[in-house]
Amino acid sequence: MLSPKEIIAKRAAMELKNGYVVNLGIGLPTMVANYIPEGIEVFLQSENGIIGMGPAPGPGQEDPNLVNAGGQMVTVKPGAAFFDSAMSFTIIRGGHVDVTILGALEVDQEGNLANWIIPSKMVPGMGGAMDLVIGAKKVIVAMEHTAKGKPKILKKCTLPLTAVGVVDMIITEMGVFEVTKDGLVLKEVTEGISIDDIRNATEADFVINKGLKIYHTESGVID
Amino acid sequence: MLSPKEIIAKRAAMELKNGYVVNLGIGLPTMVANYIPEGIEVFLQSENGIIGMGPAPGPGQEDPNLVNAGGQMVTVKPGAAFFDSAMSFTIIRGGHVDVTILGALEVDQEGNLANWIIPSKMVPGMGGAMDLVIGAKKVIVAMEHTAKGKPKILKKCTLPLTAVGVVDMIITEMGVFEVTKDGLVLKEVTEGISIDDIRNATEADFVINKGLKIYHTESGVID
Amino acid sequence: MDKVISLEKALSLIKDGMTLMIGGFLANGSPDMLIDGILDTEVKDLIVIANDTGFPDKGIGKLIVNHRVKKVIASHIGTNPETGRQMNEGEIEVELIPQGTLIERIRAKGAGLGGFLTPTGVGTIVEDEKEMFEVNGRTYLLEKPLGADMALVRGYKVDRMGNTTYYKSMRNFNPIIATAADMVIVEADEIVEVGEIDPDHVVTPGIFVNYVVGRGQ
Amino acid sequence: MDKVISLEKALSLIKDGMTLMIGGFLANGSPDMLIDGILDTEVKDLIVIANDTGFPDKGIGKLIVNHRVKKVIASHIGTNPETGRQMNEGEIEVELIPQGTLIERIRAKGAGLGGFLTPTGVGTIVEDEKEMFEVNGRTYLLEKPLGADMALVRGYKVDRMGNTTYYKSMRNFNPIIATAADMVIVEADEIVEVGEIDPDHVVTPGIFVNYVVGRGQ
Repeated sequence: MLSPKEIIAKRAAMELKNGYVVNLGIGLPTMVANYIPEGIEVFLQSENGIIGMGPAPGPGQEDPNLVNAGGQMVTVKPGAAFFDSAMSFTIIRGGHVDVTILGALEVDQEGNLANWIIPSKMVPGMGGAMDLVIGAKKVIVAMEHTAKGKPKILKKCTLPLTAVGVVDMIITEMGVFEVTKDGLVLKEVTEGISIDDIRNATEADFVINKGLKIYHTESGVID
Repeated sequence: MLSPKEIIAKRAAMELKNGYVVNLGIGLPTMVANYIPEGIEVFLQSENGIIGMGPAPGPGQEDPNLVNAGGQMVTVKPGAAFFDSAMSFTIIRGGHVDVTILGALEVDQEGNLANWIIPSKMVPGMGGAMDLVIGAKKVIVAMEHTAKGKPKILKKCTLPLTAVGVVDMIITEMGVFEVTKDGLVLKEVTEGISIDDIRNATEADFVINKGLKIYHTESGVID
Repeated sequence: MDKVISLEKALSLIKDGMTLMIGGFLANGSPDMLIDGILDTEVKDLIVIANDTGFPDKGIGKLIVNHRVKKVIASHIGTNPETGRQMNEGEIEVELIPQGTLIERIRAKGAGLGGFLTPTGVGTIVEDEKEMFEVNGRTYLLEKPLGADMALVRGYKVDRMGNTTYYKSMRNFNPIIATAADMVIVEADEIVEVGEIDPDHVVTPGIFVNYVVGRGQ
Repeated sequence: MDKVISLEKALSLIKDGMTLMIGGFLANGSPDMLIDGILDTEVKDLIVIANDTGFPDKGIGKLIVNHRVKKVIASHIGTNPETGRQMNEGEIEVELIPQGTLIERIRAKGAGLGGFLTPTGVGTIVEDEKEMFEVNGRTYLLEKPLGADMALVRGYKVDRMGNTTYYKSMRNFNPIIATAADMVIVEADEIVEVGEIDPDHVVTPGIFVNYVVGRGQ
C-alpha cells in the first residue's frame, strides 16, 4: 500500500513528459523523481546550479561537493551541466523550465500560492520558490490535501503569497484539480475517495469535470 | 623619427600602470600595445571576449579563431581567459576596466566625445564604444590633433555624441590635455611645439598648467 | 534525446520573414555552414540580430550582399560597406544599438527580465524615446528585452544532447543568443557523444538547444 | 602578478562592520577556511550577503551562531534555526530576497547596471515600496543593484593571477559575487601556476580577484 505522500508523488510523476526540464521542490516533491515512468527522460534542474541530476548516490558514490538545492547529496547523469546561480535563474525565470512541482502551505481557487512564511512562527524565506512559480511553464502543487485536518485548498489564501495566480494543477492524495480562469475543476478522484470526501476536506469552490476520472494508485491507471 | 601616430601611441602607453586592465580601440590606439614600458604588466581586454591578449602572432602562429574586436588575429598570454559578450560588458560597463584608449572624430572642452557617426556620410555604428567610455575608470582620447587641418578639439562637439563628459585626457602629437570640471588644462607640449602652435590647431578654450612639461618623443622623458 | 539533424533539415526550418539571431563577431565564431546553406535556399526578408554584419564575403555579410535581409539590428556595420550602401538606398533597415546594451537586451529576454537600466547612451541619440531613471544620483536608460524566432549558434565540441562548448574568441554572442530564441540550432565543429564533455566545462546546457548540425556537410 | 597571500594576511583585511558577500549554497561551496578564520579573530558587526545562512555548525551559519553578524541579506534562513531565533529576539536583522532577484541584483552591481525589471514578487510583500512597471502587458518590479565591501569566494583550481574554476555544485553564487565587491578573496582548493588553466575553462577571470588563499592552512 502506498502512503498518501507516495500516492501524490507517483501521480505527479505522470505529468512529466519526455524531454521536460523539471524542478522539484524540497520534501514530498523530491520523491517524484522515484516514480518517473519508464521511457520518460526528464532533465532535473536544481536552483544551486545543476541540470541533469540522477538518482541519489549509492553507498560509496556520495560526493559532498555535489548537492541539490535541499542540501542532499545527489548524482548527475551523462550530459549534465553545472552553472552559476545567475544562469540557474536565467533558466528558471526565463521560461526554460517546463514544470515545477512544489509543496504549499495554502493554495486557493484563483491559483494563488502561499508556501514560504507563517508570520512570527516560521520564516524560512522564499529561496527560489517565487522565481520558480513565476518562470516555469507549468506549476503543479503536490501536497497532502489537509494539514492537521484543516483544508489547505482555500477560497482565498490567508498567508503572505509566494505569487499570484500561478498554480496550474493541484495534486493531493484525494484527487487532482486543474486551476482555470473560472476556478478549480476537479479532474480526478483517487479510487476509494468520494466527491463528498473531497468537499469536506476542501474550502475552495470547485466544479466537477464532465469526464471525471478515477486514479488507481497501485496500477497507475487513470480511467 | 617617430611618426605623429607613433608619438601619440608611445605617449599614451606611458599612462599605463602595472596591473591595469586596458581596452584599446581600433586603429591608432591598438598601436599603444607596442610601446608598453618595460616592467609594466597590463591585461589587454577585447570586447569580443578576451582578457590577456599578447602581441600580434608571428608567422605560423596565426589562429583564425582568435581575433580581437577589430578582427585582427592576436595571441594570448599565459593566464588569459575567454568569455561571452555579456561577461565582456560586465567587465566594461561594470567599472572593471582601468583605462580605455580610443580615437575620436571630435572631443570638446566639456569632455564630450563624438566618435561613431557622421550622419549621412559614415554610419559604422558605435560598437562597444559607448559602453567603454561610460564604464572605464579613465578615458583617454588618443588622436591626431587635427583632421585635414581642421581642429578636432572643440568648444562643443558638432557630431552626435558617443557620451557626455566622459573624457579624462586627450593625447595628440602636439601635447596632452587633462579634462577638468573647469575645462581643458594643457599639461604637456611635445618638444618642438609651441603653445601658439597648439592654440592655432585647437578650437577649444584651455588653460596652461602651471608646471607645464615638455615631452621628448625619442627618449620618452617628460620634464 | 539525440538532437543531431542534417543541414538540409536545419535549413528547412528557416522561413521567410523570420527574426534570426546569429552568433559571431566580425565573422569570427559565426555559423558559416548554416549561412552558406541559407544562400542555397530561397529564404528572404529575414530580420537579423547580430553584433555586426561581418564582411561582404564572410559571415553574416553574405546574407546582406545576397539581399536576404530586410532589417538588421546590430552594434556595428562598418566592416561591410554593402550594409551601409543598402541602408542609404533604402533597401534595408538598420537599427544600431550599443554592443553592451544589445547583448544585455538579449540576455534579459533569455533570463525573463522586463528590462534593465544602463548608463550607456545617456545624453546621446540612443536615449531618444526611452524612459530615464535616477538611481543613487546617476541617470540610466530603461532598455527592453530582445528575443528572436531562431538562434543560429556556432559551437565547438557539442554533444548529441546539445551541451555546447566554445573555442577562444568564437564564443562572443553565441551563448547568450542560445537563451533568447524560440528555436536554437547549434552548428558544431565536432559532435561528441553524451558524457564526453565535463559538466563543469559546458557553457550552454543542452536544454537550450533544439537541434545540432555538424560542420563539413 | 602573484596574488597568493597567507590566511593570516587575508583575515587581517576583514574589519568590523564590513559588508561581506560569501559564496556557497547550504554550505556547499562556501569558503570554510576563511569563515573558520574569522571566528579566530575579533571581527564583529558584519553585514553578510549570501544565499542562505547554512547550518549552525557548517558554513556561514557559524558566523551567526558566534554573533559576528548584525545583518543578513539572504533568500533562505530555514536551515539554520539560530538565525531565526536571533531574528525573533531582535539580535540580528534579516532581509529576505527571492533567490533569483538576489543573484541578479549582485550581477547588476558587477555589470554596472542601475537595476532590472523582474516579474518575481509581484503581488507579494516583496513588492512593498518598489516601483512597478508594465512592459508588453506584464507587470515587473524594479530591483536595484547590490554590492559589498568584500567577497569571499570558494574556488577549485585557481592560478596565481586569480583565474578561477569551480567544482560541480560548489559554483553557485561564487562567480557572481566575485564581480560585485570592492575586494575579492578566493579560497582555493588548489593553487596552480599561471597558464595551467585552459583559457576556455576559466570561469572567473583573474582581473576580478585581489587575493588568493590556499586551503589547508
